[in-house]
Amino acid sequence: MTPLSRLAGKPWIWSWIAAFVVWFATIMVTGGASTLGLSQAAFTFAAFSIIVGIGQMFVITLGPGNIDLSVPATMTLAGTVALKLMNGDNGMIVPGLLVAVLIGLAVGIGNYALIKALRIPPIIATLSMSFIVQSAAIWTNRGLRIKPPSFLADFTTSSTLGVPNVALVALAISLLAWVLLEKTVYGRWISAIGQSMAAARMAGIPVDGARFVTYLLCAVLASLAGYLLACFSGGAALNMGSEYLLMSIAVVVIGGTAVAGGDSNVPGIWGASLFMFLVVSMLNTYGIGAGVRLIMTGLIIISVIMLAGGRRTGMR
Amino acid sequence: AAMPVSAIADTADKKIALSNNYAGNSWRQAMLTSWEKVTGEAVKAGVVAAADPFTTAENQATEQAAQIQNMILQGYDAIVLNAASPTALNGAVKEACDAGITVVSFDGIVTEPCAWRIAVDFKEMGRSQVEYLSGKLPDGGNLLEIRGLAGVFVDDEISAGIHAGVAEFPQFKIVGSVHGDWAQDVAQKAVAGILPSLPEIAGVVTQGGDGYGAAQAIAATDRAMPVIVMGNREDELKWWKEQKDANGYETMSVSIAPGVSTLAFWVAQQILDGKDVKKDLVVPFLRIDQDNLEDNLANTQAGGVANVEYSQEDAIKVIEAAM
Amino acid sequence: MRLRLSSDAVRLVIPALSLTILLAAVFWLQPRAMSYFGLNLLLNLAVPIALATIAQMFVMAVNDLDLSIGAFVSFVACVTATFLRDAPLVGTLILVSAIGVYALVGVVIHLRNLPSIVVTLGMSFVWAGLAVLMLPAPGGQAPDWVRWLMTAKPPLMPMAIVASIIIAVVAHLIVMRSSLGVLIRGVGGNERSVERAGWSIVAARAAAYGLAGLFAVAAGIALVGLTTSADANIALRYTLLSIAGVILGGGEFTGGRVSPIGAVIGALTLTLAGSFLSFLRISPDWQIGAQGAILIIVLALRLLLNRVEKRGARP
Amino acid sequence: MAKDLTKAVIEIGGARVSFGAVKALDGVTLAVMPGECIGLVGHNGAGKSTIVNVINGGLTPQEGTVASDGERLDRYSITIARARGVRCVFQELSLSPNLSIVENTRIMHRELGGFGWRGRAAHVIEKSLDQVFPNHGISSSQTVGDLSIAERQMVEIAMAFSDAGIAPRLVILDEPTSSLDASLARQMLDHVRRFVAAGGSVIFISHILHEILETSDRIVVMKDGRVVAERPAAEFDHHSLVEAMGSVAREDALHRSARELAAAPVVIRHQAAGLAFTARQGEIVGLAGLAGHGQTDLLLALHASQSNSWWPRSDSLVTFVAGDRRLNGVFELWSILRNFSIASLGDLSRLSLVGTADEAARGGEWKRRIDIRTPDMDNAILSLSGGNQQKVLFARALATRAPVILMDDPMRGVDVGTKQEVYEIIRQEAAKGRTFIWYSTEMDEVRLCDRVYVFRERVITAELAGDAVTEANIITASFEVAAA
Ligand SMILES: Nc1ncnc2c1ncn2[C@@H]1O[C@H](COP(=O)(O)OP(=O)(O)OP(=O)(O)O)[C@@H](O)[C@H]1O
Ligand SMILES: Nc1ncnc2c1ncn2[C@@H]1O[C@H](COP(=O)(O)OP(=O)(O)OP(=O)(O)O)[C@@H](O)[C@H]1O
Ligand SMILES: [Mg+2]
Ligand SMILES: [Mg+2]
Repeated sequence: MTPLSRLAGKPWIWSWIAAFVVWFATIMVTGGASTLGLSQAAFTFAAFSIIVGIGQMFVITLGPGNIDLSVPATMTLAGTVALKLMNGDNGMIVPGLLVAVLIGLAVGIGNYALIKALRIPPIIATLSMSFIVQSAAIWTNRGLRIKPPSFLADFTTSSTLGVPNVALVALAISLLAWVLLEKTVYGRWISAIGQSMAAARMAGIPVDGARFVTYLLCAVLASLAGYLLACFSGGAALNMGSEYLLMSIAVVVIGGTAVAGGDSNVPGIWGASLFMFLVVSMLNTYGIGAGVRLIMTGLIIISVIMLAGGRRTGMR
Repeated sequence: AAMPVSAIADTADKKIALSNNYAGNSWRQAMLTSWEKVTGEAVKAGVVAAADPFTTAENQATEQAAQIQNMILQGYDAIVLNAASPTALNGAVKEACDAGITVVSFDGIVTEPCAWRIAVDFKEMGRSQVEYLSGKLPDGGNLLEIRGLAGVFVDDEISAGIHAGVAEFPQFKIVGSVHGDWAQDVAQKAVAGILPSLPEIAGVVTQGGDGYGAAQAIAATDRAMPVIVMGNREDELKWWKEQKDANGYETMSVSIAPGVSTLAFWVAQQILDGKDVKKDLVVPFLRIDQDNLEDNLANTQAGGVANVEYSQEDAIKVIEAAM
Repeated sequence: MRLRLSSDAVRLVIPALSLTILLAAVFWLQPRAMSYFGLNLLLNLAVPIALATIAQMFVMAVNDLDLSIGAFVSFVACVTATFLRDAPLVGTLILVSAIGVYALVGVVIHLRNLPSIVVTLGMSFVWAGLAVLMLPAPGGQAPDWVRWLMTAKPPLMPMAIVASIIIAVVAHLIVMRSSLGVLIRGVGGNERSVERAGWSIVAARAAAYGLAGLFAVAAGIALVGLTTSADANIALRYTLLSIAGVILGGGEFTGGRVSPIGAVIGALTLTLAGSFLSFLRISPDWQIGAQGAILIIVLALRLLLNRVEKRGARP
Repeated sequence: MAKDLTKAVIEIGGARVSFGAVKALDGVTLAVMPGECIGLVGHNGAGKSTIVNVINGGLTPQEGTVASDGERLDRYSITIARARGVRCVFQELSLSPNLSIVENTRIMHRELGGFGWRGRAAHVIEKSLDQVFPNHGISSSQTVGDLSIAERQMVEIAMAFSDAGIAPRLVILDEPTSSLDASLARQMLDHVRRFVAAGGSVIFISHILHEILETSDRIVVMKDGRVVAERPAAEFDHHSLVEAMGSVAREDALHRSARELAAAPVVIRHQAAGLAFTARQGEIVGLAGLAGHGQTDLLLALHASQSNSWWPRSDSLVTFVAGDRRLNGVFELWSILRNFSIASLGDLSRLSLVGTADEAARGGEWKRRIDIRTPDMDNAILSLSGGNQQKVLFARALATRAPVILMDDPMRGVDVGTKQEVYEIIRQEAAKGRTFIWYSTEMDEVRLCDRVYVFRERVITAELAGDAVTEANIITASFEVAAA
């Protein structure tokens, strides 16, 4: 196998190619003058999709039917409560972060409790949970926008050596996720569970423990993303997560993770997140109206998956 | 305020419901808060028997239609409605009218003829932004337009107004248009994505709720800050104030006041009271300028939206003005 | 021989019981609902949801998931309120080709062995874009015959119930009784063996998607009949609702286990749950949360009844 | 029949099939005459299932010809094969579990369509079931998913012999008896003889050699994708057949060594309805009785009682060897190595990071020990033949440190040579103190056990130990109602 054909066999390569093509088409409009600006913007905004996408990927790896629809509500609640607690005070950054993580943990526990104790299919369990979480967010401060502490606001909006700080955070999380998936026993477990829950149980895998941790992880990553996004955009809004519902799923599947579970990959999430941001930017840049823009977005998604398609069986 | 005795006599046993399709932003939350505050007092004073607010779980016309149908069953005498769609609720609204219920729509109005409409001239709201800019920037320049949610009536109206304004003042040119979905973070993201490819921008025309996001996105680059028309959110006003103090930044801010829900409440009460009210009423939008910025900022709740609440007298005035 | 409930029958008992309990609760809270007029108001918006749920069920029967149903129904609603009224021929042509596109999506998914979730996610953008192009702002008007159909007042039972029964029966005949239905469910149950028996899986999948398109078109038309006009976002939430409806009705994500009657019941249950909540008058802050709570309760009921059933099965 | 009896129903000439580097078929020629039963044997991965797939039209050989009734068929396919009366019972479940038996019949017989097909389909399958398995007790309206494995296999067999317009002429049975107990297998074999006597043809694949020897007219032995022997069945006996397959026959392997274990400590016990179940250290405990009478349930209960689904246990008491590998054995996306190591990751990891070098070394060791036929343990698990997949599951369990091994009829589809090796390993491990709890549908295996519990209607009705473990005793106990 030549290195090139080996590369072509990687499921994540297509999302990267797509992101690159779209990026190139966008910077060509200005003859390359927008290269740096666009790249920085892309990495900044992709970072949030990456963080929630990784959480969603872990859940999707658990097999058919596993999906977390409570991601947007969790982001909103974590952002709202953390910012309210910090109330713009730089000294409260750590407690704020802890509260965000705690909220993630609570939502994760709630989600898995519904799935396990009440046997509700995850898609409905997390949807129901998201309604409750959203209500809790409304109830806590009725949508008032509180400013983040100045240190956090500066940190999330600035760059280190030209790389946006949020992208660095996403990179660190991605590396951890990669190690977790590829190198640890836990990674093997969730991949096994995704392929066959019955077989995983008989092989002695603590199925409930592993699934529980996965739902926790997803919710905590969502709350972390909510915390960062609220600081980045200058305050939490009640609708700030809504975009990330479809986004978190889209970046996982476009990134080459098997929708049927058992096979996940981290690099693809980066490609897909960059792609999803860039495709909107490109169509906006070309001045394409909302209708045509939506159609093109859809067709591009389908083309990417067609190019990457023809996968192994059992991946539907 | 002293209530006219007749009003108490005629509507004291009437029940009014608020049908709301969305609660997910600060504007809607302010709208609900104003409603609760004003109607709470009215119920306590015995003007009406009940004024219950209802919000759908999702911002969808179908869900709101079901909500209205439920209100019919619950026996409300009037429904005050902020509609998800000007036309898609017509079926349900017609059913309500047929059941003898008074329907008053505001902000998001409905086209069904049997309902009352308290409308804001959204087109004018868009046009006035360009008009303002033409005063500030006589030489014109490039504009960036931030739109709302595609396919929604308000978005289309304001945008049409903006384009009409540009036709009126041809020194301006819209060089980019993005959808910010009326959300700060979405607007920020969309602006950041298109900004690198745009020429110099003289002004940003918006629909409300997205000015701060645009400012954030532009501040992240090394561009000069254009004139961004704001949308009455407290964080926008505060940012404007900071800029004004630092470098004399000038702009204006315009939006519909969330308290218009209370106007709709009083109008519904007046109709139930037997007043003859014209089907189409107009309320002015709430505009903040350079000189009244501080006053408005002081009156706006931290993190909230600049607001005006209406009293029964205000409503009567609006009704009579339309006659 | 001991009377043994088949697993299909059990699948149906549970949703039916949940619906009954919910209906009783609604009647108790709001006795006014217990009339011809009240039932119609309570349930008429369930008709398009039931149709969309059946559409989703066809796709789920072949182990796929359709994330584009909401956008597609919106698209159909836009076509109905514009072309189908002004130029019925063109409108019909558009709808027929839309069903064709649906079938084509099934073919593409099968031939290229693609994950249905991604393809239909992409298609949802396409349908939404077409709808926005057609109706940039809400508007249009329902054709008169559609309006007439949806507001008809049949004797004895309100239209909403008559329509639900017709939908359930027709879908049952197609899915559970016809050869095509068996083939579609067979593909969901064991694709390889259906192929080994000499059937064309592509054709089966195309048929499943085509039928889904057909029912989704009916959903869009019915919806416009109730709302009188359309907008590009009118039915976006049908995607999740339809999935929830299939599950509530005893269907499963994989294995071709679906129940059309259950799906219609599931759609009715979801609609009723919303009404039940408005009758409860919860504080506005928690109204959204209560929707989640009620979904949880209804599904927990399913578990409870499942338990009872299991205990009964093993003496 | 007016047809010329010398013309083969199906004739495969010089078929070659390779999957990548693996030559699954290396020039196989096989002719099936009307009125004969061909026994097809060979080690796991010899190519038996592949030739079956060629005959039923599911696989086009890269080289070679297919002819039928003296006529060469250039475009052979599943549809053509079925039209010519070729039917197949596959090892893996090939019914749709969500459909009823009647509906599955509809799927299998494309010609059944039209109004009122349900009645006709029910008639077709019931008639066939009654013929093959008299007193089967299966109702054709039942959903297949509600049937036991044995019942499903019965339905599949009946399906293959059923006639809904196109009469079956050649029925291929790929290990059809693997989940059937002796009496059901007997009924099926009798039906095969009746079918053949009436002029039909059968290809019968099995690793249970006495079934092959007594049922076939002609035996074809395959090895590494080639036919290595082809003679009338009468010319083979058990010994020579095993030799032809390339394994060394070890008569002694089928004898149980008498051991005294009454003093050994009890390691696991279980009380359900009927007699109590206990197993001692170093003991091989058999679970016998008719198929699907609760043996698997006991194994699952034992497993569930000893495992924690919330927290990993490094010192688990039990491990499990699946019999239904598609359902609860194999991880289909993974390599052989990963499939092998999943149960012993605790031993192979440090700080919960998997030591890949250790993993590969351990995998290589077991590949040798149990002879997994693959060039590379990193190949996909699905590239292995069914029997070899089963060996991987065996290795998975044996490589753990669990003292008790639960086996759910694990030798389904394992060839004779391998079986002998596995028996030997079990014996050695038991001698070292490991306990085996072994459900088997094969009498030969049950007889290897130190002690046997016999099940009937989900209840343990008898316990046989030592010299009492005989075929006669087991069969008697299987059909008797509990004496208690
Ligand atoms: N689809 C495939 N891809 C790769 N290799 C395959 C495939 N199918 C079969 N093989 C290989 O071809 C060879 C023959 O396999 P086959 O299934 O015919 O064996 P078999 O004789 O049926 O064995 P068993 O007794 O275990 O069922 C094996 O080495 C197997 O690994
Ligand atoms: N998806 C797949 N990818 C690769 N090879 C496969 C796949 N499915 C089946 N095979 C191979 O095809 C051959 C036939 O498979 P099948 O499951 O029918 O085996 P079998 O011989 O009937 O089962 P068993 O051997 O238990 O006796 C096997 O060699 C198997 O490895
Ligand atoms: Mg085989
Ligand atoms: Mg085999």
